[in-house]
Amino acid sequence: MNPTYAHMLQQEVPLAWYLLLSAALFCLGVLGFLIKRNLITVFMSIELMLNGVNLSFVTFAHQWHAVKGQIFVFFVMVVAAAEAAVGLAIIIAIFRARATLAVDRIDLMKL
Amino acid sequence: MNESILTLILLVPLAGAVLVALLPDRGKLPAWIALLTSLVSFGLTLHLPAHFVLGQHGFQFEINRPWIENPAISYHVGVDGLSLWLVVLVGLLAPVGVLASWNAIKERRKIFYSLFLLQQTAMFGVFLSLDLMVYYGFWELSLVPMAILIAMYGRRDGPKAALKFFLFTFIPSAPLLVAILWLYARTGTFNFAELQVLIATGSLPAGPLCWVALAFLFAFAVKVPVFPLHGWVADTYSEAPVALAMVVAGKLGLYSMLRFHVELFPAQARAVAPILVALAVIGILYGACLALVQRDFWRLLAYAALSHLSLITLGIYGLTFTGSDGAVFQILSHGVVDGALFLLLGALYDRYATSQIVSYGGLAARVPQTATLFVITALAMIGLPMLSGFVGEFLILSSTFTGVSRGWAIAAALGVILGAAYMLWLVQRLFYGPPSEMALSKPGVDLGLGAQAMLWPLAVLMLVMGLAPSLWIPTIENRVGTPLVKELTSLPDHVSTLYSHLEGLR
Amino acid sequence: MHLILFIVFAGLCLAGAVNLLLQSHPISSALSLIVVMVSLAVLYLLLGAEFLAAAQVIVYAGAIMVLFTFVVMLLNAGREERTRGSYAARLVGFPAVAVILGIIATVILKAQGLGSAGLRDDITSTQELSAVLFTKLLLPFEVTSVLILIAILGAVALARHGDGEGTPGK
Amino acid sequence: MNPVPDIYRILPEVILTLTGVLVMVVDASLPAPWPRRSLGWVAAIGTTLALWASLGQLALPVGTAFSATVETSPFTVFFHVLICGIVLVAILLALDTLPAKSHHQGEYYALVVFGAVGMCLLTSAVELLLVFIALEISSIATYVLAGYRKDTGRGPEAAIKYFLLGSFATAFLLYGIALIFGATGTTQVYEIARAIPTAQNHSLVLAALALMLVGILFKVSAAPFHVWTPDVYEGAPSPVVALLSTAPKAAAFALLLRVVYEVFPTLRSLWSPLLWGVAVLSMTVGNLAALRQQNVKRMLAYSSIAHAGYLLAAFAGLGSSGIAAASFYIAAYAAMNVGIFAVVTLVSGYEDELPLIQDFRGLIYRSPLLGALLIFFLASLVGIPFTGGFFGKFYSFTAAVGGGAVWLAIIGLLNSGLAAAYYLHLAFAAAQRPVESDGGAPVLTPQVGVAVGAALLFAVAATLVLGIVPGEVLHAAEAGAHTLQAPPAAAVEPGVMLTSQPNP
Amino acid sequence: MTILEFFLWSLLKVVVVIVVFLLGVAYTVLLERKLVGRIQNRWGPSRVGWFGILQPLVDGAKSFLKEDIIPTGVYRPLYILAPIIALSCALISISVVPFGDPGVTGSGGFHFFQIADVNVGLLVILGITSIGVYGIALAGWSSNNKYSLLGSLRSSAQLISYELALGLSLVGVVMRAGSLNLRVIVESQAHRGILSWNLFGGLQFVAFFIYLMAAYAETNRSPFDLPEAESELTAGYHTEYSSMKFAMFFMAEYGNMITVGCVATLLFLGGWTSPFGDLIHLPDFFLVRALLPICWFVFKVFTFLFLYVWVRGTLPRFRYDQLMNFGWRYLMPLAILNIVATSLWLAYR
Repeated sequence: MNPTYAHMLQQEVPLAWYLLLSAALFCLGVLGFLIKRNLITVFMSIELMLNGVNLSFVTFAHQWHAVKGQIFVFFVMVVAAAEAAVGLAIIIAIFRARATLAVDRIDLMKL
Repeated sequence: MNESILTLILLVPLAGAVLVALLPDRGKLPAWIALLTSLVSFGLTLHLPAHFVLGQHGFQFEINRPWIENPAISYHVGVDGLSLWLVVLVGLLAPVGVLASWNAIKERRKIFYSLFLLQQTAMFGVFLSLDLMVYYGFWELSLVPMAILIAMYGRRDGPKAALKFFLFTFIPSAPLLVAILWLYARTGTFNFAELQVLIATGSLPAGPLCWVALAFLFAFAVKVPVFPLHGWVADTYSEAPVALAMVVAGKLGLYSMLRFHVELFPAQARAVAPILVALAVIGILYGACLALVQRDFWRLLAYAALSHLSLITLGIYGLTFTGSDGAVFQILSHGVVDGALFLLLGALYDRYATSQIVSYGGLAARVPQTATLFVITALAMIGLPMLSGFVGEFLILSSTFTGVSRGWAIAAALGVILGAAYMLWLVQRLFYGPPSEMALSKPGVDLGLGAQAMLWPLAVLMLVMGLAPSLWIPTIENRVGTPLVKELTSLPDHVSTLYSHLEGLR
Repeated sequence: MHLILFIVFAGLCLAGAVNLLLQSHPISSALSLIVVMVSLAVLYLLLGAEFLAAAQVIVYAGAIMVLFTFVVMLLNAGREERTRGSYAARLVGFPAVAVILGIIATVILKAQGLGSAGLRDDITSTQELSAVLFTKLLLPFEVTSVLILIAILGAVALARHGDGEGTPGK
Repeated sequence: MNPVPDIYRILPEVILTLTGVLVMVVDASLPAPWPRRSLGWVAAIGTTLALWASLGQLALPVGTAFSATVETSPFTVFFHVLICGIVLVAILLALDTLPAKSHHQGEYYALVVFGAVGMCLLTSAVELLLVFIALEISSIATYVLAGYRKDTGRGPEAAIKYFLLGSFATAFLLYGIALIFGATGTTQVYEIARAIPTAQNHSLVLAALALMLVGILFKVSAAPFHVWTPDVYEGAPSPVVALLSTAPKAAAFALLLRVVYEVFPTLRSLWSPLLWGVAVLSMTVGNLAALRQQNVKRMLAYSSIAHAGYLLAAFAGLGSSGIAAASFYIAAYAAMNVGIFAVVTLVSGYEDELPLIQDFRGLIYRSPLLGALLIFFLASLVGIPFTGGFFGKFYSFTAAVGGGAVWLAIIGLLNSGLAAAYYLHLAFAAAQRPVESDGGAPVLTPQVGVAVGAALLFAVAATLVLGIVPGEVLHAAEAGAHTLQAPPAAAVEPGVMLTSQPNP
Repeated sequence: MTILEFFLWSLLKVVVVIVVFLLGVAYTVLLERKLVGRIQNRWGPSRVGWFGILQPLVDGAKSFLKEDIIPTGVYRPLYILAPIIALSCALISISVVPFGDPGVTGSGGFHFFQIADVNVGLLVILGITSIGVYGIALAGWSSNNKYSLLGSLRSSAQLISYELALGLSLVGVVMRAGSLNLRVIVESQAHRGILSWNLFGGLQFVAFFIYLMAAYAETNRSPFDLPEAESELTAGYHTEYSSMKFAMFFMAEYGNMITVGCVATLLFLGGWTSPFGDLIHLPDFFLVRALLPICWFVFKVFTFLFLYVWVRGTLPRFRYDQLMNFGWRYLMPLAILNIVATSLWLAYR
């Protein structure tokens, strides 16, 4: 890379910031899981959590120069895809049976 | 034979139970198998007194085989004077119980007899096992068939009574198990004899040991039951099938108290003895009073049992040598007498399908055999001299009088008198006086041959026990805990006089 | 440069995530999530995970979220209703989440030797990635096939109509 | 070098996978109207083979394969055999109870078998990546199975609850893994264990432990992470519940054992009180809630939460005694729980026609065999001696007392006394004389077929064996416990380590 | 080269490429209309300018000037966002395409003929293409019209399904080149001209066939143009769109076609390299070195586009279930087989 503009690229970001961002995403996901009232958005919140975790993995992979962290993320993606397929299939099944996606209406079985 | 006899005693009813379970439920087939099995096992139990060596210290017919390595549980069984006759008693009551249910149980005979025999096994197990875990196992196991049968054949609300019975006896066994586990964690053994020595030599911390002993006592006290813990008794007695009730009543708890509380934790037992004596006396009076006012004869019997069992508890926790002799003897006597009473009342219940005392009256003329036997049994229960109840009661009361406290002894004697009152009143209300409507409306069918074949021998046994207690007493004294108990209290003179008198009867 | 990019995309990320929670329409939430994912892809790039960045876009944004929007569209899910339950969840949820966040943040801020990331850091090449993937982590990779198989199988089994139903839906 | 070919170390998984593929392919290629029932037998045979193969693994020296991602040891074999056994029974159960006209049978068996692959791998994985994937395999399989009764509305509902909460938990587990990776730079279990004492950021390790525990405790449905259990058990078809209340739980407990005893043994002072609390909470909450249930499956669901509590009590045990006790308990729990759900399946029917406790009234009169079995399994759940349940609790609490947690044992045993109340409520309802005038409602008399008979026989035999001669199984559990305690020193060749020191 | 110069140069590249690309789009439309006209034995546009050469410009002006109708009942934000997504995705993906010989560089290794040289260029294209789905999906959904929704559902399903086959068909090529970098992939087929092209020398004709099919489906082109099947769905997802928004979809579609053509060229047809390879030595002028590859590239792309139009003019439309079956049951397994075969072959070599 050309040294003349290299200095502009020197500014570095502490990895802790990335980790904080990841924690924030994770917690927002948890929050979403708790407060969202639509099955699909609840599921999305879980995806958000997973994304938060992924960022942690990548950051740590960067810190340790360990490729494993990145591969882990790759697998998480695969798993998330599989989960999405199954989860959405379940959601469709629910919709067929109950014609609603509201969390509070999914209450056939309560005390 | 001597080595494997205890194993055989345990296995025969179990094998019978499995056999009954596997064969088809056709007609009286299960009943026949059960009868056969119980007779065989009774025969086997008779082997024990026949070959019991008097004067030999320690357990006899002992088997000690490792079963599970970790924790070190071993199949350790054996008998001494304490358990010997109890085993025989259980053996004796088994065929009686089968016969008692011969006609009373009409459906699902297979399950009934299978569970009955399982119950038999569990009871043998309790009396025989000398490994704390094995003992605990049989102790818990003895609950199950009883509870299920109460639920299945309960007279009115079986499940409720069964649940009550089960929970009352099961929950206290939780601390018992923890206590056993604690002992194991401290000593590394479940062996009764080893533990006895370890505890006696004071190698365990006293503070926790006190709690451990209490946990043991608590479990047994509920099972006996001792006064404030008797909530389950009335329901269980009035719901349980006759055969079960007569087999189980009281024996397990009392035996356990003697063996696993007094013998295992003598010091701790001494510490709590005064309280128990007090509770026992209260139990005697309370039971007797309640029995007086019952309208249902099963419940009356239940409270009578509470009263009698409390008396035995008094004998045990008087911690006198004679007292515990009397207690053991009284357990045997009560087993026989109570059994007979259950049979007779069961017969009445079968005929007339009610347990309300009011409905009866003036039956003596219609069912003379029943009446006669009932009177004999009632007298035995009251403790009429020459009958079995007398010996035990006398030993207990006198030892309490001399060795513990006169006040308690007098109070207990009062309870015994009350006992005479309710029993005789019951006899009067059932069999004498003007015949009731029900007695008139139904044909008076007297005892069948089978019932007679059971009851007369029992009656004779009551007589023999009353006349010749010395047939039993020496063996009973030949028990492991004896020296330990002896140290606690020296024999007062007049008791030894009485004792020699009893000896002389032989 | 790195700093600027980080701030921009981290901000986008957070904004997207918050928007996901605030939007009441599932499809808006889904779009917010896509924004989060794409911004994350950029962040991965900043951390030198080039392959992952691409995979993030393809798999997450391009496949998973398409599936989500697809289902939202298919079921025509409307706005979510706010109910008592959700308020209760908020009552418990906010403090709980705040605690979790607080703990993790403290842990991260206390952590030492985390280092930093700059534009001149090495980029992990796909070769390096696959070298580890196909040697050290061969078994997990192979096992993933079972995972995918099971997902397909499951999705088919669930999405198919039940045995008794001749007609779709009710 | 490792003289054992790597494939031997995953042979059971391979066999299961092949079975699953075979079932799937045959199912897809059969014409639609053909019955699929025989596929169940294929699956059963495959599972049996896998079970046999796992037993064969005992002959292998303890060690890892595939670059230290998977391990074979008595510990893994114990759980493999257990899981294969459960799956076998579940398949046999399904053979007779799935609706005959179902075209989904092939998928069902394939899912069960594939799920078993995940569960087995979960117990033998020593690489957190593999752990994660295996966990997902087993979870996804069970999510789908839980929603198998699509036409009732309850099925999908159970599935979605299970799915959402399960994924939620997985995210926590995953975050924990991420943090432990951040603290140590690796995800290999032994390497982590070695690196933790010298880890620079100890607080990261602590956070990781906490998050991983949350994730795993969700999976084993311990309170306060149990909310999904009752709904899922109620909504899922009973044959599935027989499976999902035992096998995935067993696998998750194996994972928990591995995590706490092998990854974080140095943090014992931290997780031990934590699990103490969870254990007490689980048993108490489970039992109290179960007391007021009218639905049998819900009741059993709460009971399974309570059992998770008893099981967690074993974790108070020091060293290998705790592990052995926990392993044994899992086996005992699995045997009786599979058994009772098999009975419930037969009595309630696949569609849960008779779900309530009062519907079980007089069962012993309707069908003596089922009634007796129900009572037998309930007795085992109560913890009556000479049944597996007794020794399970016994070992668990022995371990707890041995580890100094006397109060835990007392609370546990009192709880089991409390639990007796609701178990016996059901047992006595079954023993009670049936009401004569039932209003003409047709009461089904369940038929016990060959497959179900075999399944019940297995369950009864296992429960009895564990209750009367637990020695052998306990030996196996102890052998496993010892291997879990001592991580093989040369698990990874140092030259191949891909991790390096962190940035200065 | 300073950072400022770098930015300026890059900006210039972007502007030029976009302008050329859009022109390309416009004339692809013309090409299609003319060709289809010929195939159907008519003239096609011929009035505006010489042979209708100004037709695209007029069309553009027309759509620009028409009234922009936003129907009531649409979900406005997404309705407006959708065409923007569609078009920008179509435009962005061209950014990693090397359209000339990258050996010709400026000072500091500056590439003239590629906006960005990314190591995972191929993945970038795939990624952006996959994002493009949103444009269509959201358009259909936000229009609040049944036809639109059905069209967009069909379209999304179709895109998701064929993306798999598309991606898998490229794996063989990637394996051969050992890289995801488009430049490297092209260079790996440079030397023996047509013989080293992946299509022929690389024995990837099966992959090419799969790619072709999947590409048609991905761009919603005939014979897979179900999402906009007029006879069933009016105009599919863009039924409710008019004027410039409609034009944006239009441009996106043709832009995608060009991108797909570019990828095909790069991956299978040797990119900018001459089909004669090293056989013919060209004079070493800078202009020749710089421009001739671009010509080759453009020629190949237009050949590919010609194929598109030819197919459209010839083949009837699939039915929806046939479409899905074809994708999942034939193309997918075939692609996997191709991967297996290629890897075996590579291992054997």
